[in-house]
Amino acid sequence: MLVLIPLLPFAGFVINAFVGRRLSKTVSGGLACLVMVAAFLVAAITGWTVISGGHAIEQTLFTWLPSGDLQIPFALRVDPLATVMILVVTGIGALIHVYSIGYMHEETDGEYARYFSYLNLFASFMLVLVLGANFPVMFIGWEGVGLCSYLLIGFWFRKKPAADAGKKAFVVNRIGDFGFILGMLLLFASFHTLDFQGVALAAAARAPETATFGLMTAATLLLFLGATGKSAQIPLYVWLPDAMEGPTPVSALIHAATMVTAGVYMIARNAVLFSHAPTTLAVVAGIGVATALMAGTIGLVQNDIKRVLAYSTVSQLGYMFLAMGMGAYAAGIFHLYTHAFFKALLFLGSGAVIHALAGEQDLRNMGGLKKALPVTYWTFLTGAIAIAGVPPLSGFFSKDEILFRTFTGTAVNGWNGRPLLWLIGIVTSLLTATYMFRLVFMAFHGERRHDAPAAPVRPEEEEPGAPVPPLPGPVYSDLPAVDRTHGATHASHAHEGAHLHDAPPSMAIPLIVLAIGSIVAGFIGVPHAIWGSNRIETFLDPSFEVSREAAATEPGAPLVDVPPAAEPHEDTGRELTLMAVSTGIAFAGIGIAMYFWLRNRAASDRMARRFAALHRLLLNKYYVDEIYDAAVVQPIRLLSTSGLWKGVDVGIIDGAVNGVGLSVGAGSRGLRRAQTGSVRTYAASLFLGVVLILGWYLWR
Amino acid sequence: MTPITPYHYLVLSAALFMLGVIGVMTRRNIIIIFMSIELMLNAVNINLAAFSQQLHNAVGQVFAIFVVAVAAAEAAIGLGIILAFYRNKETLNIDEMNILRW
Amino acid sequence: MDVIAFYIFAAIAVVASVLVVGQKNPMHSVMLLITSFGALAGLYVLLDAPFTAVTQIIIYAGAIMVLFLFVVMLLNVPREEPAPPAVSALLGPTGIRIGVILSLLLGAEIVWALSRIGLGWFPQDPAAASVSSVALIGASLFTRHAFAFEATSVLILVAMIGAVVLARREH
Amino acid sequence: MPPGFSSSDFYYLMPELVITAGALLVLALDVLLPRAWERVLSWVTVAVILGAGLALVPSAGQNLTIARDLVAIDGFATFFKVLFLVAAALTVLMSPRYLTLENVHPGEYYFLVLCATLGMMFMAGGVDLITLFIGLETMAVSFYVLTGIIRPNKRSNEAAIKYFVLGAFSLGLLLYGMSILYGLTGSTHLRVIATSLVAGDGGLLLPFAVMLLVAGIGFKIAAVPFHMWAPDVYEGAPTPITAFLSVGSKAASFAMLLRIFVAGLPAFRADGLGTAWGQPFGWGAFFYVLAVVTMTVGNLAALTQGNIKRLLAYSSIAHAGYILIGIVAGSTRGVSAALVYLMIYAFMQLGAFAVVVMLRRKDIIGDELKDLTGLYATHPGAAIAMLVFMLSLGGIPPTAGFMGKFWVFGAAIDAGYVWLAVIGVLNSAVSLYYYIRIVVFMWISEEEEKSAAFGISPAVATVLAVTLAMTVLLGIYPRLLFDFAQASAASLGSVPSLGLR
Repeated sequence: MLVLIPLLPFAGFVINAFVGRRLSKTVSGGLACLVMVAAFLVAAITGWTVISGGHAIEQTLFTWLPSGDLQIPFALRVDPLATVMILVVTGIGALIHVYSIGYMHEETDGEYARYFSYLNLFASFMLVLVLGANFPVMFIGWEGVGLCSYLLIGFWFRKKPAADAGKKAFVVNRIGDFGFILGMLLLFASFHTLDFQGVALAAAARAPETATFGLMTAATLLLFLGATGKSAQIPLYVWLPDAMEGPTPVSALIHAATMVTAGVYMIARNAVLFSHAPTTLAVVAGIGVATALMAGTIGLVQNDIKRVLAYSTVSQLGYMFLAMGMGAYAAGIFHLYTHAFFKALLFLGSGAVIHALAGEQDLRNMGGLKKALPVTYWTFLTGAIAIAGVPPLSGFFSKDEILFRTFTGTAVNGWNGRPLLWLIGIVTSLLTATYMFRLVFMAFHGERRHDAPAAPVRPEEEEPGAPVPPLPGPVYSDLPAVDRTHGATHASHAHEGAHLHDAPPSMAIPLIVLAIGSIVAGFIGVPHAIWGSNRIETFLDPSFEVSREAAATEPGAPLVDVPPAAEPHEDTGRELTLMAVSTGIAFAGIGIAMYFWLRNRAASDRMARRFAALHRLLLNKYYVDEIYDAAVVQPIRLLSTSGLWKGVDVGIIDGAVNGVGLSVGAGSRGLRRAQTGSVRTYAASLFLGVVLILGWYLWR
Repeated sequence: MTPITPYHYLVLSAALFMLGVIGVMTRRNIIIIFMSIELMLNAVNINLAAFSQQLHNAVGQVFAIFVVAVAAAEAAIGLGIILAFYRNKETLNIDEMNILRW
Repeated sequence: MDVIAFYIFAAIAVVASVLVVGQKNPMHSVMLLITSFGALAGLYVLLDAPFTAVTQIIIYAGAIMVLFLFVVMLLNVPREEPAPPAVSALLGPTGIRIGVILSLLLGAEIVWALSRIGLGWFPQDPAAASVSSVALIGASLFTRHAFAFEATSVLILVAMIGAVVLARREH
Repeated sequence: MPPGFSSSDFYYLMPELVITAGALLVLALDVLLPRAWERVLSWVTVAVILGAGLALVPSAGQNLTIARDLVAIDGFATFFKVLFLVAAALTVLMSPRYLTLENVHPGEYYFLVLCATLGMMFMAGGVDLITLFIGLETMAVSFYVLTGIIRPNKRSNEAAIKYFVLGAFSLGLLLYGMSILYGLTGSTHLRVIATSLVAGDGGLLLPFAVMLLVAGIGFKIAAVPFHMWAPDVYEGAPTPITAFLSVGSKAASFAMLLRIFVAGLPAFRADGLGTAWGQPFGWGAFFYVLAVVTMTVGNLAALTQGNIKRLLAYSSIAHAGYILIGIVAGSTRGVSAALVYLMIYAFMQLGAFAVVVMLRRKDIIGDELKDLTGLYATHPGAAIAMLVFMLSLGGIPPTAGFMGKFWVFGAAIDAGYVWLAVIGVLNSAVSLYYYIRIVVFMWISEEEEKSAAFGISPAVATVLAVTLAMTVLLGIYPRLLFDFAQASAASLGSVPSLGLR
């Protein structure tokens, strides 16, 4: 039963991948949606069983990694935490599949099928990630979604930025995976199990590493490195904004609602382990809140509609990590869940705008779309209100819960920085409301504009004029560069200005459904302070403790209690105050946006001029790419050009990640130069090995 | 005069071995390189025969005979390869073998 | 007597080998190599290994070196050719110098290794009989090492077929 | 009956005998059959290999030595023989069309493939230095000829010469090491060597000999810095031979390495004379360094390659590094991890090369990355198979490659070599980059000029199907392989004595 959930999308992938080119768009798209809906139904039934039964369902398919006493089964498990996730993945996934039918209709049959096969494959892997009962099974999904994300970002691989973005995402995620695998191996070596429950039990049997830097701290830090890669946190967040080069529904599904939350999910999944490593939790909280603030400020000045949303995603993910770091796992997952609704909605809405404007993504070239695109406008507005945190929409409840928990929890490692974290959170909340409504006002209100300076055409980057050996650059650079943007295909329809059309039904319906979701999704988590019952928290909490049945089977293991979550009933008064503050902040943010970008646009320009340095700093994303470039790329380039590889022209590459690629590439080329083709060189190398090893031995 | 011990033979064989290695490393003519390799194999045989005598153990000589057999097989194949190469490129210069590189 | 014979044969072998490596003309190298092998055969006799000595003369100096001679004459390239233009610093004289340095380094290491062990270190088995008899070696080859012997026949067959495959002219 | 043998010897030597007889049969058929019947030869060869596989059945579960203590029939040998036979059969299956295109005479080709397999089997079974080295030479000489078998092709010639000269050079080093080992112990039998050698014996001569053995075998497994022949030879050799070389020859050399070092020189794993970087000094430390350098150099050099065969050559160098990790770990678990890795590697590597073989067309050599362009459009099945092989080589679950890496790194961590595992993980992270590059090329569709469609011969399709199935199957259900490898690793070094000296 459980296995059906990932298997259904996988079947869709197989059919679309192998025979998709021969199917018409209706069939291949319809099939892809159908399997997702079916998966959603199965997930719903499963979820209902979990909710009503109150305990986890487990299905072991077979023993996967057997070796003596170490058995790792291929097992799937649904507990409350996983229930929430599978519902989000299949539900929102199905909606986005439906949306894609309309959005991608310009593609050729083959490309269309390819797109849907990737999308189905992604859903399948994401479900494996969520359902896996142990680390290796989760890792299958973890790697799989990364692969799909990479394929989908580079879907229009003839577009150079898309290809570069795919490459960047790939490399950054490999750094994260490196941490994940090492963390996993470390746990395996010390706990001799990789089952999540087993790890939780083993961790619970140890004393929390409060002041010491021990095994669990090391393992959790490594796992967290993996999470920062997948969930775009400092310092590995740089790939996500670039990932917006992919098709918009992909941004909605993978880079907003599901895949990027995998890091959060993974931490929540190992809540007991992380709770026993307070140092890591402090790091998680710090990174989370720093990322939230930084991405929020960058989002304030970006002009590309999708990039604003991308930074907003990074920022909201920061909130979730803040919750994880505070030990408020349920609150974090609650936010993950509501965020999936409104962020998917916002992305799909922006997709509808881009679709209507024939590929235009620059906010400065928008405006006044309210009348032409009513459905898009109203749904988008709903999403914006939800993310801004205006009650009673969903974003308010989840965000408020995180901020409340941040403010009230116990001290971390003896350091009580909670008020500070809360303050930063509140500031970020203000920023969120501001940049979201800036976006709404710039895109939908006022008059249609064409302000954007023409994008400077980047000179065609030439292949390094290498001497003898052909030096294909990294992954994509030696592909034929054919410009075929989404916009270009739309432009042929000449939607220019006169008759903008609103989203077609296949796109409108998902928008409306998601808008409704964004409004009501929060009601399952209404806090006690305002006469709610916070059902989601009571539902999720068992997932974050050592399961009683599992503990019972291991009599020797003393139960060390997880630090108790703060009692929600205690300070109703304080909670209400905080709630009022954050509501006020949300309205303040909207007000600021209204002042600068609706009433008085000149003021915003004045502000930009007055704080020109700050504005430039934000516009250039804190120069992080440039800093990485200066710190990593340039020294290496200097080294590599100065002497050793003088003849090798080094390509012009931007960004830190590419810097790593560059240094590695230079090393690679150096090694190739050593491969002279001369037998004598080879014999010398062989002999060098002999002399060195013997010399080493004798020297000792 | 000190009697001859395996030590002397070891020194001799090491000398021949080094000469062979130097030949491989410095010469351009494939046939001479090949002869240098034969020199290395003979150094091995000296070792084996010397040890065999020292240990009163026939295995060393048997080993040496196998080495000779293998050397013969290698010579046949090696010269065949050299011949085939020469037919294509009209050279025995090992430095001109450089289609395959980088 | 033995001592003098050893030094004479060893000197011949080493000098001839130096000349093999140092010769410009491959033909001379072949001749010198045969000389060196002859000297080695003498050493085998000193080492109580008459059968190995005979093998050395018949197979090595006789068969294998004649094959070399044959190829050298067939291809008729008497002189070492000049180096082609170097495409990399690792080719050309630098490369050769590196090779020589490496070889000398290994030589130094071997000398060091040898200097650390005593002359009489090697284990001895006084109970065993002398191994000089051809019969003993024959018995060893055909009983104890019969498997390896048979396996060698496959090797020789491969070499034969391989040589035919490689040297055959296209038709 | 020859005095060296008994009848049970023949019983257990049946696989070798079948292969020898089969090789002669192929040679005879080649002369007797008319030209038009050439295609039959490949099927005869496959049948011979299958027959040898059947003849291997009695060896299962045995643990004894035969032929006067020269050959072991144990789980270890059986494991490798299975691997060689599988590799040989798949190599033969991917050859026929390639041979026709290259105008190579098939009779000698199949004969030599069988003889190379025979040599490998000697290497897996040999417990005596002489047997091992005769096996090694049988294999090597066959490969020298096979590499250069496309006589009119300059690349093939050059590859053969390079392989031969360097191979003979490394043989010289190996034999010199073996001769010293003999001098120190008075025997060529590994068990006698193991029992009579104590750490510290022979002063500096023992490490000298060990180092020469490391170099000689390191050459065959293409470990850095003894690896430089590999890219050139892999590129120049006929593609099916490249596949066989990178799988069979490498596995056989690893078998020999394990035999010599684990079964023959356990005392020198750590010689008790001190430590280097916290590790006891000995061949364990040598291989530690080799593993690190091999992985790193192999992966780095592969990054900028444009030729698929060269790229796979560097990748295969890197994989030798991963396998060495298992050997450094040294425990039964480490050795069994190395065996598992070798088997998995065989399937994925052969599969990848089968795709390259498929790309060889009339006027297209098909070994450049660009030749892969549009493969997904023309041959989606082959492209998806290649995708799986690449993911597997890169170590992505749930493919078999992940299993292999997981077990090797796990064994290393278990044995306390945490940093080695870290470097390994880092390397496999880097390696995925160039594997994905291959995939990217396949997925580009060229609408303008549709690359001329070319057929896949049923034989190559079979190879792809088998390797793909095994790559997936061993990733999802590796239990049988693990058990097999574990039993095989346990049998290494536990060969019962016959009291011979």
